[in-house]
Amino acid sequence: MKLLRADKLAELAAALAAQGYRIVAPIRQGRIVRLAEWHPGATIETSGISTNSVKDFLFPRSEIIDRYSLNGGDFVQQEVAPVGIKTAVLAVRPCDAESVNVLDTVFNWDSNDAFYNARREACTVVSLACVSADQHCFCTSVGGNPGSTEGADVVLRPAGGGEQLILEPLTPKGRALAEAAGGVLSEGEAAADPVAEIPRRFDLKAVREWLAGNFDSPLWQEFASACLGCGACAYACPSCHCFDMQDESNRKESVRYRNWDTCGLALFTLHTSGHNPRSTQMARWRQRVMHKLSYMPQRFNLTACMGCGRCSRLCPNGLAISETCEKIARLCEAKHEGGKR
Amino acid sequence: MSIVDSIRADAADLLQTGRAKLVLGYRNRQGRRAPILLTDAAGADQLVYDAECRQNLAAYLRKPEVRQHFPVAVVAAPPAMRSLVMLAAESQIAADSVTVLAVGENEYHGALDLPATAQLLREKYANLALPEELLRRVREIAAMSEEERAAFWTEQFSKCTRCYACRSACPGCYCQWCISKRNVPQWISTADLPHGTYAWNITRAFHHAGRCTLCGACEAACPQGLPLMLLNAHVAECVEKEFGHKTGYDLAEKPLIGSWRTEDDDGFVR
Amino acid sequence: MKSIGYYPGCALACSGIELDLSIRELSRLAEVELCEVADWNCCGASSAHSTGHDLAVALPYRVLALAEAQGLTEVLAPCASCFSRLKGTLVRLRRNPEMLEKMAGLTGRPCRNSVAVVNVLEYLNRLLKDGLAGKFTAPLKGVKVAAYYGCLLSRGEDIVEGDDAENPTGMEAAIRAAGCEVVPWNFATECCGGAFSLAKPEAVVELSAAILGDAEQAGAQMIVTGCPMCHSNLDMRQRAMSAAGRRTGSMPILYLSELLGLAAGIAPKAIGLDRHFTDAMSVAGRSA
Amino acid sequence: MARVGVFICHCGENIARTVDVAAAAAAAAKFPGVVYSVDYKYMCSDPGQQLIRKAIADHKLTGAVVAACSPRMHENTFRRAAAAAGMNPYLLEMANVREHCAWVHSDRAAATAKAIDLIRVMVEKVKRNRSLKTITVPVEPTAVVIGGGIAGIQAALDIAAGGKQVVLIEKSPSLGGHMARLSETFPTLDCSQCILTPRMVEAANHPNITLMTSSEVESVGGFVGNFEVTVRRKARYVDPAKCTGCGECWSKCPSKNIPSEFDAGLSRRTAIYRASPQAVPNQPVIDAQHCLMLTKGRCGVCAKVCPRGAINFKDADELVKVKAGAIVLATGFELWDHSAYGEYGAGRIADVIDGFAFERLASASGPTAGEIRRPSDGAEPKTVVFVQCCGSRDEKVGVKYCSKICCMYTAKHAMLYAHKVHGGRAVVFYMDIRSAGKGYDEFVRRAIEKDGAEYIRGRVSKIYRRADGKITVRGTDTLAGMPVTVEADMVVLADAVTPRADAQKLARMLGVAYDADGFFSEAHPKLRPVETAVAGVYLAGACQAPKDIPESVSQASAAAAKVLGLFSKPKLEREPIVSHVNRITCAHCRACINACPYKAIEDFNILDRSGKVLRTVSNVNEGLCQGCGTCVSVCRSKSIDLDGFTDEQVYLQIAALEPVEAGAKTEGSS
Amino acid sequence: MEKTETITENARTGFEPHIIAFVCNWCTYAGADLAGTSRLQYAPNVRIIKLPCTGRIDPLLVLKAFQGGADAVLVSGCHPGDCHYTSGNYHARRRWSVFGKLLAFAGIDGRRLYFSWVSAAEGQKFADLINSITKEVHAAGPFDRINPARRRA
Repeated sequence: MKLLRADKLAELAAALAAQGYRIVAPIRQGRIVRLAEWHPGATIETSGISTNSVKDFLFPRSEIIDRYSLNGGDFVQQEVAPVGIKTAVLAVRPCDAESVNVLDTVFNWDSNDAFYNARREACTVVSLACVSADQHCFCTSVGGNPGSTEGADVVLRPAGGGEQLILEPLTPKGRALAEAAGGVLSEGEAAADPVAEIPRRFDLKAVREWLAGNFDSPLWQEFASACLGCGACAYACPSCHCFDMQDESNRKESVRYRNWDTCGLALFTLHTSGHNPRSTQMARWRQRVMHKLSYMPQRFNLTACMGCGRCSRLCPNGLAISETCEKIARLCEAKHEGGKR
Repeated sequence: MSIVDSIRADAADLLQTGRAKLVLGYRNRQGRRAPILLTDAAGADQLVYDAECRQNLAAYLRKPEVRQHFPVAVVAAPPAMRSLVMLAAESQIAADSVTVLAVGENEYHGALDLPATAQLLREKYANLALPEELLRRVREIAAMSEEERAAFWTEQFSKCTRCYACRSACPGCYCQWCISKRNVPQWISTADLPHGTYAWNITRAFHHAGRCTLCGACEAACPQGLPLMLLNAHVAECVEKEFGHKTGYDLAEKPLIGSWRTEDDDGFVR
Repeated sequence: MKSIGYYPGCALACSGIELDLSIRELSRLAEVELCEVADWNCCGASSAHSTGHDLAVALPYRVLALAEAQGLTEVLAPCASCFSRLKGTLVRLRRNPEMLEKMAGLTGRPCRNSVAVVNVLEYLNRLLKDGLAGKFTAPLKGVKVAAYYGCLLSRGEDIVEGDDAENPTGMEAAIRAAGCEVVPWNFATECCGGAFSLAKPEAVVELSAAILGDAEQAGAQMIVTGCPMCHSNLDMRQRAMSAAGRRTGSMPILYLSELLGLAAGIAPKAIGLDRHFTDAMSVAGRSA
Repeated sequence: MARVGVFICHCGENIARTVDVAAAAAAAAKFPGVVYSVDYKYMCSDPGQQLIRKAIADHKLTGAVVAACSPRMHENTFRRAAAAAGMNPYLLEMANVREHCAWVHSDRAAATAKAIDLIRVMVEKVKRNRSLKTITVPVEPTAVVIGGGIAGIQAALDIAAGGKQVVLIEKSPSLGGHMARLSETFPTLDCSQCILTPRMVEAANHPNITLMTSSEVESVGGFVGNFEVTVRRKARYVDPAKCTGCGECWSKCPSKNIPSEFDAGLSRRTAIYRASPQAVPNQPVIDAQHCLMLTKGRCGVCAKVCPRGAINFKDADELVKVKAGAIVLATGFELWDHSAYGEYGAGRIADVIDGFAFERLASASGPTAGEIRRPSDGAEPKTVVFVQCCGSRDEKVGVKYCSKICCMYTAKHAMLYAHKVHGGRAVVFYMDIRSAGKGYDEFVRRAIEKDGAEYIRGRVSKIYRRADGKITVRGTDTLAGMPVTVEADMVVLADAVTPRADAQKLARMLGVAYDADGFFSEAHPKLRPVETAVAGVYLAGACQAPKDIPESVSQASAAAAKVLGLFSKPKLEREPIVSHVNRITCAHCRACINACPYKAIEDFNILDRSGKVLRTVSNVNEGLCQGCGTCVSVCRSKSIDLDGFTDEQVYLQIAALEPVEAGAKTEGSS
Repeated sequence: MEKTETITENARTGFEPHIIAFVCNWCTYAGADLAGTSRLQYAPNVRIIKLPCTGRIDPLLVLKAFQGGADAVLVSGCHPGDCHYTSGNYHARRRWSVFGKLLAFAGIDGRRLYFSWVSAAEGQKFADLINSITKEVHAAGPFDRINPARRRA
């Protein structure tokens, strides 16, 4: 099997860069670790989880998707070609890799999003199995696991107590990357370290059942009470994918931006009339939970929560889908017990 | 009785006697502090308080769900107390709709009404010192060359994802219709390109000139770690120096931007 | 025991010694310790400010600096001229910090300008307020007194800070406390001739005579003043006045402190009442 | 979709010389929304305006931009032309390509480029212009005149003569003010009362004038055209309807020893009294402080003797509300209190009196029936010293200005004294003689040359009374360079003219500004001397600055003319440049309310059907808003906007200036 | 004099500053008119946008101007005490005092934002002001940090 010394990640990056890859990896910036473009000299963080996710490089915060030039009164549409830069995303968490499936699905279920796909095709995802986790991680509760290879082109598995990394290509893209890595990798044998213990916090099935029947439950008020309505969770979430389109023009041209947007913000569903079908933060928070754990499964048989725990790490006010689900699960158990007796 | 016990006791009492229908406090969540909204005295023992409690709970007073529960009680440290006084001065809360569970620098001042809170602030917390480190960095940046400063902020603002966590965490950001939501005309682009992020962050800072109580909630809330307090602290220093203006000490305070004196600084005028 | 800085100046050692004696006696009675400014120098009155600006400030500055260094917060300057020089300097320095530095350089003594200067009227009124009046054993019942202020105790209001220069009243309460009656008259702020005492004595005779005349017409039996210069002009020149045919008769001229001393029952000689040119001892006789 | 017409003026050669007008017209024709673009030699000429009118009609224009001179020059001209063609005048804007372009640049290319930019800016603006209607505010054609002195009387009579209603409010029981107390007036020496009394009576009897004596303004609300003035009518205890002014009451009143205000304390009056025999209305009032009945509850003599039963001890103050379209302030002045001058005896010397006291002594109707007698002993003063500038021009006592009238009335006093006390000696100390005015200097010369007043140029340093009763006045003669001492029997001090002590309270009620000395401030010292900065409030007489009678009267008439002008139309027209609040988005932080210089923004409660307050927001009073737009800038959520200069318009104007090269660099995606 | 200097500089740098002036209707606009009627020559780089009063001029206008490629912005109104609306300029002065310091701290230096009092009588002052600002901006060079169009280049 292909091996790589854990402290040689940077060399791998360098080798790939030499082969024309743009390298994206977890890099410390001040008090946070972000997935960012790697430049020689930068250390790649292998522990913990980045603030942002792979999403940023497949579906950027803002992109121009249309452009018109103005000439006197008349508009002339200009071609905006989707651009996919050959990119290797290194050492992302398995939950991040998994999230790519969700994005692939939503950007291709009715029409195919050329801009997304261009980037997606040019992108090779190299995940790094988790040997440790924090109290916010709950992938095991939403059908994932710390050693998952879902959505990854290559998986790195720590071995020899973190001394080594086992590099296992999973897809053609992955093999291509392994090729490109060339000399940095060595052949050999090693036993993968055990993956992290992540206790299962709730029974997803039970939660889904509850959600299906409790759109109007008064509990939502309590779940959402501390939410002040920002987009921190959604923008950090690897699978949140809502966007808004804005036209901006100057005298020469008009450009159409596709910008992230989120159901957490009041403006998201506001009608021109002034009416807002989701008029309270409760309704917005409920939408977020429902969308990930009820609607997406119904529509695509996909759970749109990877259990990465970013939302609960970043929420200024300590909200967390996991906590909500735990509460729901406890309710169900209680009911169940009640049923037995 | 410890500070936490006192807070719990007062919270329970206020809820029992109906002097508050809701208590805004802090709870423990996975080793961190998170806001909790209590309506039942029974839950009072969940309340905690320590230096980790960074959220400025005054921000919740703009939530319709919270306003339905007026009168409310709010656990507040001096900066948050100032926010409450500022909100009253800007007619966002009526003096009788809020009780303050006033936590000082390692002492508890009890359940106060807003006038008493303002007085407490004037008497005991007239000069709240900012962290040395923060002030040092403000000086540092002020001392930079134009180019260095420009580079510094361009880099900082480039991280902004426009999630508005700073806005939602700030009690001063109570506009139902934030300028960043206006799209006719769209003064502030929602794109995260420099023109959008710059306009947003500068405008945010300016809209808090003379209103910011330097509680730090915005910076603590920012997932991208933008040093928003540098802007806030700089502006606060300027307005105190130039106009002797310090917000949040007087229920009848006039807004800094929106009032004037003939002897105001003229130095920069050509 | 209370205490206050004390700057006697030149006059109180000679021509104005009665002022010095009576103030010390009253202070002893009121249990206020007078801490003399060690190594004090001339305040520069009447000559320095006609010689050089810096000198005019430097001399009083040094006194203030010494007092400050000595840890004093207040200095009593009984002589009206000294008071006006010290207080004037203090105010000037307060308005002009550069001057403060310059003086520190000139005199080699830094000074924060923290010392307050008190004049004789302020001081005596303070003693009365603090209970001296209660100690009066021999009030001079019904004696008619003309309160004479002259110039330096009330002129330059922005410096003196208090009394109305044109219509001063600073002595009246004290005089009444001594049991006397204050007569309304016209020349309370009239010029006595001041420093012309030596240069142009005939002018002094002229002016001072007018003052005595008006007091007499108003029915005053004595004139009370706070300024050694005024005192000497009014007291010492009376013989010259009669010689010049300006007026006859004599009018006792007392320092306010002397009057209070008498009222407090202090021995007349102890406060120097016997040292006047024009008989004042007779006044003592009036006190019961 | 907007249909804008652009009209570029050559202004003869003025613009065309430096700006390629044809090129500009061609460029403008390509602007989005422009359907017609033309250049012409003189747009402001008749054919030029004709061309605009025609284009508006032919091309169904929704907006027009005239690129020509400064709008300060011709905006009205062109807007009228637009209106004539049936277009709302506020849909036409001007681009200033002459003053701001052609005249200040020589480089033709640069100037042309700039002109095109300036035109584009206005095209973008005009596209978003709204049709505006001039705001009309109903005007209540009643004027309130505050102050019943000569200025107030004159203003009231002139307004009444113009056929409008006037409410004349006087604090004291009688009209007439200070002028009624004067003996004779300079420079003609005609008897003050003889000329004033008829005017007082006329004012009292005029059908259009409602007289309210013993009354004071309590509060003022509203704005130009629609003030509501609350007046406190003080209790008089005498029923004016019943009283005939027969005099039985005051001749019998037992408390007789009250110093008469009217006679400057030189005579005594009773507790029920008339200010003077010539008082208007000629009915007594009871002075509650001194009336035995009202103080001790026993007496009531007046009630017993009154044949008409007019006395009513139960009378009480009442508050009367008056609706008015305009307010004239004529509150007059008062004399500075010379007791602040210790060197002049601190007010303690009985025979040192002020000008009014002397007027009363000299007045035929005064306490001495016109004989000059000194107050202390009634003796005839053989020597009188008059001191000018008593307080005036003395910063130390806070009166740095010249009181203006003293030179003249002192000369008059000296003259009257000479006429009444033959062989008497009048000495006048003065700083300067300021006798500018028709016949004024001649008058002063006459006092000196004919009536032998001794004028000494210099200040008086000291005034004191000797035991023998003589008053010594000591001063300098700066012309002779000698100190002088005058032995006088009486001294008359020409005290400074100061604003009424309570004037500032009134000013704050009205929002009228007052200067450092406390006199009311005019809107503009040269061009709007009778208006205040508050629309609908005007000034008359000495409440604005020291004035003599002729000046007060002429300003009063001027104020009356302003009021009649305002009242000439039933409605008041105003530029429709006012701001509006977006009630949906207003967060009610009250920043605009605090910032508005005109107090034009107030709280507004949004109620549900049951009348319950749902939200409170800001609301602009169009009548008060002057359109500065300060509120827009202080509004963080931009929930308030200014017509004619809306955020959207300004935004597009800025965008219209974006250099095209910038746009050209925009290839490639982010 | 000023004028010729600016021209020669243009020739050298080839850079033409783009300056937007927000002026009040009553003082500075009239002052600019006077400069015109007096035929005072000044640099053609400024574009005036008229508002009723400096009190109306919001920092957002300035930010937008910069986004729109302005190399500098001038805000100008009545001298203190002369405001047609009594206090609009006082409000503006405080606003710009604060905003200017904020901008400078955030890396937009004084050579980009100018604030001045120009009365209706100060045509000469207006002309001189425009010339000196144009010169300073020449020295400072183009400003495109927050201009999206130029950024995307």
